[in-house]
Amino acid sequence: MVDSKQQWKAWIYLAPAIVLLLIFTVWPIINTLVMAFTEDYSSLSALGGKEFTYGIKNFQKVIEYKGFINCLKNTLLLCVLTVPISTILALVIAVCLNSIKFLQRFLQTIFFLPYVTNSIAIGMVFAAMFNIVGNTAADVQVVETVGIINNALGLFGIEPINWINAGSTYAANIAVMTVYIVWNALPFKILILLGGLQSVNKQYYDAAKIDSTPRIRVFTKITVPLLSPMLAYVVITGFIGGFKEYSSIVGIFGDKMGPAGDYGRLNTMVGYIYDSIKNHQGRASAAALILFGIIFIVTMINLSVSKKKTHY
Amino acid sequence: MKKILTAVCLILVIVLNCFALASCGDSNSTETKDSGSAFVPDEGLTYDGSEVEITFYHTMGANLRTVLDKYVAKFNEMYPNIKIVHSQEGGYDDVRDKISTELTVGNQPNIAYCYPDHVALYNLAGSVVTLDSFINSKAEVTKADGSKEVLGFTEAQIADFIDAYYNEGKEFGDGKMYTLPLSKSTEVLYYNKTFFDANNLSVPTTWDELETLCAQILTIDPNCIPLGYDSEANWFITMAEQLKSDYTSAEAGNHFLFDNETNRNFVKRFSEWHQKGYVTTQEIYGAYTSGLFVAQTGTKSYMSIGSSAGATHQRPAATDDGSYPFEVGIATIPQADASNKKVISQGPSLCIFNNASQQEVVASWLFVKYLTSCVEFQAEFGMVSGYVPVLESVAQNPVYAEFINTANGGDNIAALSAKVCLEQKDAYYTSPAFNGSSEARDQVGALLQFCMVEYKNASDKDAMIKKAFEDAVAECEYMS
Amino acid sequence: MAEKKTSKVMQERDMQKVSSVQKIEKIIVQTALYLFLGIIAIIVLFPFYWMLISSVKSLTEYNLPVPTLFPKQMIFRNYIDAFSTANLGTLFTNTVYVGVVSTLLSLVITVLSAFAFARLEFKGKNALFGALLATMMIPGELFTITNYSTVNDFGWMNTYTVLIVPFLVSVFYIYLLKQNFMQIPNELYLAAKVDGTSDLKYLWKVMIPLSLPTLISITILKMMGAWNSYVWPNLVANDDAHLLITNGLRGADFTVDDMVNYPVQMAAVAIVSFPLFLVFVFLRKYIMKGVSRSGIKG
Amino acid sequence: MKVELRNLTKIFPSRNKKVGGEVIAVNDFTFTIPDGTLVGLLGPSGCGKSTTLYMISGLQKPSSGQIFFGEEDVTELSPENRGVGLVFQNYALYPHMTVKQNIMFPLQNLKGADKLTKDQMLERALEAAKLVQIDDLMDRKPSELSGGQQQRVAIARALVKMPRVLLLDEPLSNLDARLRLQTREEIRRIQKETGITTVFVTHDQEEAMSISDMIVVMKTGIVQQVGKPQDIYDDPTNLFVAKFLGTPPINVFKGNVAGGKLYIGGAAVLDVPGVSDRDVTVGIRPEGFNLDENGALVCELSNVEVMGRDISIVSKNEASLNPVIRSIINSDSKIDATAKTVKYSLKPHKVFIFDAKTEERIHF
Repeated sequence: MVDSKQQWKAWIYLAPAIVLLLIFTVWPIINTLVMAFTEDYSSLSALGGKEFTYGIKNFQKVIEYKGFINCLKNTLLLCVLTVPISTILALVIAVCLNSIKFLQRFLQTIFFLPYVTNSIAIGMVFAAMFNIVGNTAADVQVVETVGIINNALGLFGIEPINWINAGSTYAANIAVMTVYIVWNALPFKILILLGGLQSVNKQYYDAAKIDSTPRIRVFTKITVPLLSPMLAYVVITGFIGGFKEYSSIVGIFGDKMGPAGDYGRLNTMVGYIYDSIKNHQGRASAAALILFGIIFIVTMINLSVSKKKTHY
Repeated sequence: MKKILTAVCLILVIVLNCFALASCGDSNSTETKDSGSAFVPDEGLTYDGSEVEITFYHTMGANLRTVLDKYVAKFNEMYPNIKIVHSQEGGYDDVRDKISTELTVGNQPNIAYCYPDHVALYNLAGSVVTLDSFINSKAEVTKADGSKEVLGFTEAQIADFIDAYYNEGKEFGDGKMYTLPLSKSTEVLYYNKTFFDANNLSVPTTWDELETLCAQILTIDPNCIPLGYDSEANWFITMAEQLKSDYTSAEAGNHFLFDNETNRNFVKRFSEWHQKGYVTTQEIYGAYTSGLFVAQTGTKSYMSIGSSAGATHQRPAATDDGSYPFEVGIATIPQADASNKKVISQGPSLCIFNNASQQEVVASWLFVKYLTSCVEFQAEFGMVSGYVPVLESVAQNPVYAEFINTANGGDNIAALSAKVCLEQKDAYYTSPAFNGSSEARDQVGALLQFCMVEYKNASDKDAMIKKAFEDAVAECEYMS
Repeated sequence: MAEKKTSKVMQERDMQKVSSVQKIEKIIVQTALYLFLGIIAIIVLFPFYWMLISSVKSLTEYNLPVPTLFPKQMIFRNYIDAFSTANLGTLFTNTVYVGVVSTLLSLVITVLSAFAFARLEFKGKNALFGALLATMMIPGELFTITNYSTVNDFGWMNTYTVLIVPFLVSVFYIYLLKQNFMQIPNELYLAAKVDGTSDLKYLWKVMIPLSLPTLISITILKMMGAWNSYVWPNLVANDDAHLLITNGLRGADFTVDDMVNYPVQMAAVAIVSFPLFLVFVFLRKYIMKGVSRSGIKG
Repeated sequence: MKVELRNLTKIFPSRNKKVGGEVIAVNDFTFTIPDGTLVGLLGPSGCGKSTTLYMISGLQKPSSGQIFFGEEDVTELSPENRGVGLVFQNYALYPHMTVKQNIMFPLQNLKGADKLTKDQMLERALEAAKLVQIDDLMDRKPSELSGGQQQRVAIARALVKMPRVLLLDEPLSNLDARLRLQTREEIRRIQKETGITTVFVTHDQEEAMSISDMIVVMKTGIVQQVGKPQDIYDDPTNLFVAKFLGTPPINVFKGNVAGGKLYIGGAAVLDVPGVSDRDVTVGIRPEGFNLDENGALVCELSNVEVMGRDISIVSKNEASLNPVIRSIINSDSKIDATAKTVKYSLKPHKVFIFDAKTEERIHF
């Protein structure tokens, strides 16, 4: 089939995309590589006429930085927590949505709402919901309000938890971030999975019904395997997105990336890149390449696992 | 998998090729220019009346833009060919980020709102115009009506600037003038005058007095936090200034000096205060300390240290009959040494960017000169913004004097705040500005906050504080 | 063979009982389903509710340490303020113009590329497609600086071009549409070849109609992008003539005496979100179809 | 297991919501399927045959009427508790499972006393696979099987749990012609071997005729005729049934009865004693014609096809309601293929007359 006519024709079809990609994607990537290997590169200093040497110092600087391990840990932890939780929850919600008739469209629209809303506004709302107002880290404590979430937990007899304020624990911070990120990730996943479910032939379910299959088994043995391509897609994009986590943390904790008293505690890889990009473009580029490497490896692992696990 | 691996190899090959090309290009294009040297305008340069367009980035809200427009019109009566295009670019950080990107392609504005550390950043690229030769220039400029003015400042004009504000423009370690102050604010102590009067409390002038006072207030209202402090960073820097201990210097390679005994001691002292429930900060408390101060129910504070420009937020909401639940008093913040007061100076200055067109630079200077030295503008801008004018003579401006005269702790609280600021004009200080000075500021704020929060759980409190200082210095070194 | 065993298996049950147990079970399951979905819906909706009530609060009430669940006083003026601080007419026209033009061009490019990847054979096809996918893994923030200097070199600052051209190609869309195209039987293409139909005509007459839902999904996503874009337009086209809606509203003056007037900002966010919400409600069907038809497969 | 349907009715709301109203898919269907028989539900698409099947399976609930398995009323019982096996038109094999997993799937759902060990399950699965002769394909995925093999897997899956009733929805429609012939014999064989009461749905009369013990012919939700295949063929109750059954299809003519004689196109072709004078529609099976020099039915000869044992004659007549008349004659008869006309006499038992208006059969 590969005749020369098709060859040049294909390239003509691809030409607009390739030209634009070369200019606006490939060239920046090359520039990034150059900056990453230009030691201590800073575009403003470069403008000021500073001369740079080439080498791997930027990478050393990134890796040696004590906050870097912290960024890496936060990024990994959030990925490992939020991707499975959001995927499973989205799956459950999609299956539930798919098995009701009354109000289905209405609920579907509601679950899509977070997708069309400005994340900054929602971050502010979440922060307010978890916020404890009071000097929580002092011996002499005066607490004004424990926040809506703690009020709700109080109904079940749970003592107020210091989620995001001064003196809060790392675990509590991560819990809040997990809730928020999951909340943010749900609509897209529900949309994809529900779309997948609706394209599954209904006869499989009828067949299972005829065979007296319990609901749980229908879910695990039929629904999940049939959805496995969508699930793989959702998980892989989830991981890629997870490694680029940044704005959701800004949403809750502000650009200091941590609770009062311990700024930077929740900083992530992209957070580090943003911190550096203002005046340390060399380091930022090196960090971006490291991040790309990690994402690449994880995606490869994901792909090979999903090749084994997804069906047909 | 194989597919993507091939792809990556492909990219790498392309990239390596380009890399070689790019590096060659870079090394060739290196100019023989000192790194980070400032731009100095030509001697004897003057505005020749040609048509120029000046862009000006700021953060002014709509009401301030109205004021600005009014004075741009007046400026244009003198210089009709200088067209001023100004735009609001979000907050101070947005202005900085936008300009530092624009500088890389030479697309920067002519004039911008700035903080000293922004200028230090721009200076890496050598893009900020030093103002000394303009200030001292005796060249003459012809106005539209044929009259002439001297391009530089007169002696009287320089003397009219409040010293500390004026000197802030020279804090860059090389003694050169880079910025001129536009409008300023500081920190003041807001207190609940009604409560103080009722309980016969006196306004604290020193930190020792404040400590005693806090204990006293807590006996009156056990469910309160006597003092709310807006900004840990300001607190730290001001304390270092008041105690004459080191904070930072503009000297290259020796910027971060704040890790010293005196500073560790006051950090420890304030951490203890926090633990005793004397004080909280906006970040630690989880809500605006002004909200705590004006609260009518629940937890309250009776003192609040915050920006003089935010006076209206420190006033409780008026009741239905238009009166206020309590009267607000404003005073200078407590001092280490009441006879040698020190209060921080903040608020925007103006800087001018280098440009290929010398006429644009000199025209920019004319506009900056106009804004900073025009008494009417300074007065009106101060009244609308809540910021303090930078000229001493504004106090004699009849409109502004009237404004100050009506000062009270209720409706005219902004005037009261301005009045207090004017009264303490000799107490202002500024900190050295260099690339990394904003990092130092962030770090000391975070450090004070960290210690206040961690104090409770730390087993060896001195070691904890010592480590926090060391970490903060290390972070500053890394980030600058 | 099975008759005997079957009867034993099936008839030992008390069928009447099974039937009523079944009914109860069904009711319980349905109730649980609605309860679960209801709770999740409330959790999902709460932040919206918060956004809406915040948008009608006064700044003072918004700043109260204990937030009120229902505003004491509804200040709808916040919406007027949000509107009036920005020149809304121009903002909407600009955004719609940029959105429509960039969507159309983007669709053309996406369709052509997806067709080449899905139907044509050429050397290095797989490697090229893999390379495209790999670019999706790079944090895009890094592109900004270089792209900024590129468009400046092109002299595109403060033009519609700079808002439209740099982001016309989306690897994600190409991927989505390619998957969709692959599901259209190759026989149709071969049949068209036999009939002497040109590629372009086949694309126009067969492929595009068959993948309409996906194309509509892409259109919507692209429009949403135009609606929500902020960082890039703010950098490259911030003059009044080219201001887009999000920039206009975000850049608008929400600060009062040094404090951000969050209620007005919330009102602005609500205004910006509303058209997107409407789009979803009315085109939900197509979005769902587009997603399910694209049949994303690993 | 005997299956009894009593006054079974299914009403769907009309799909066109604006018009409203409803569609009666199955109307008052009463029928008893004797134990161990193979019954074909036959009719054109939309006649309600699949709906009936789904009601027996429990996947659809009847609007009214009852279903009995033996003496037990299963009307309200959900499908999982009915113990039926259902083979779907598209087989609905789980694409992610191997043949073995597919067949074992129903067994793994058994609970309580019926629960099987893994070995028992394997044994049962293998037994079912052997029955449909796919025991050598156990580890393949459905996508690696041909249509016929998939069909067998689907049947094995339905059989493995030893259902009380086996239901097949258009079991042969997705197979090619050769496989179809083979598979229908297979179905017949499996049904005979297991003795499970089996109901299958088809629109192909040949298929239904060839393997069913009994046939139910349906049209627009109403049962037209129930009976053994040959009985229905030989004795259709109305024009629809007569037209629906038989290959080649029955030849239909416009005719009338006058004075005890049947006229087609003015020619008296048959004596029909006891039938009052009226307009009728006449159906003549292709094998109902005799070549007869003296035959009253004169047709214009178009074509002669020799099909081995038989010859098929295509001719035309003004009164014919079909475009052409097709007759099957024993090849012993001689016919001049070049002649302009052909003359037929008729075999009375292959001629059915129907009322022209009601299309009901008129016996003579």
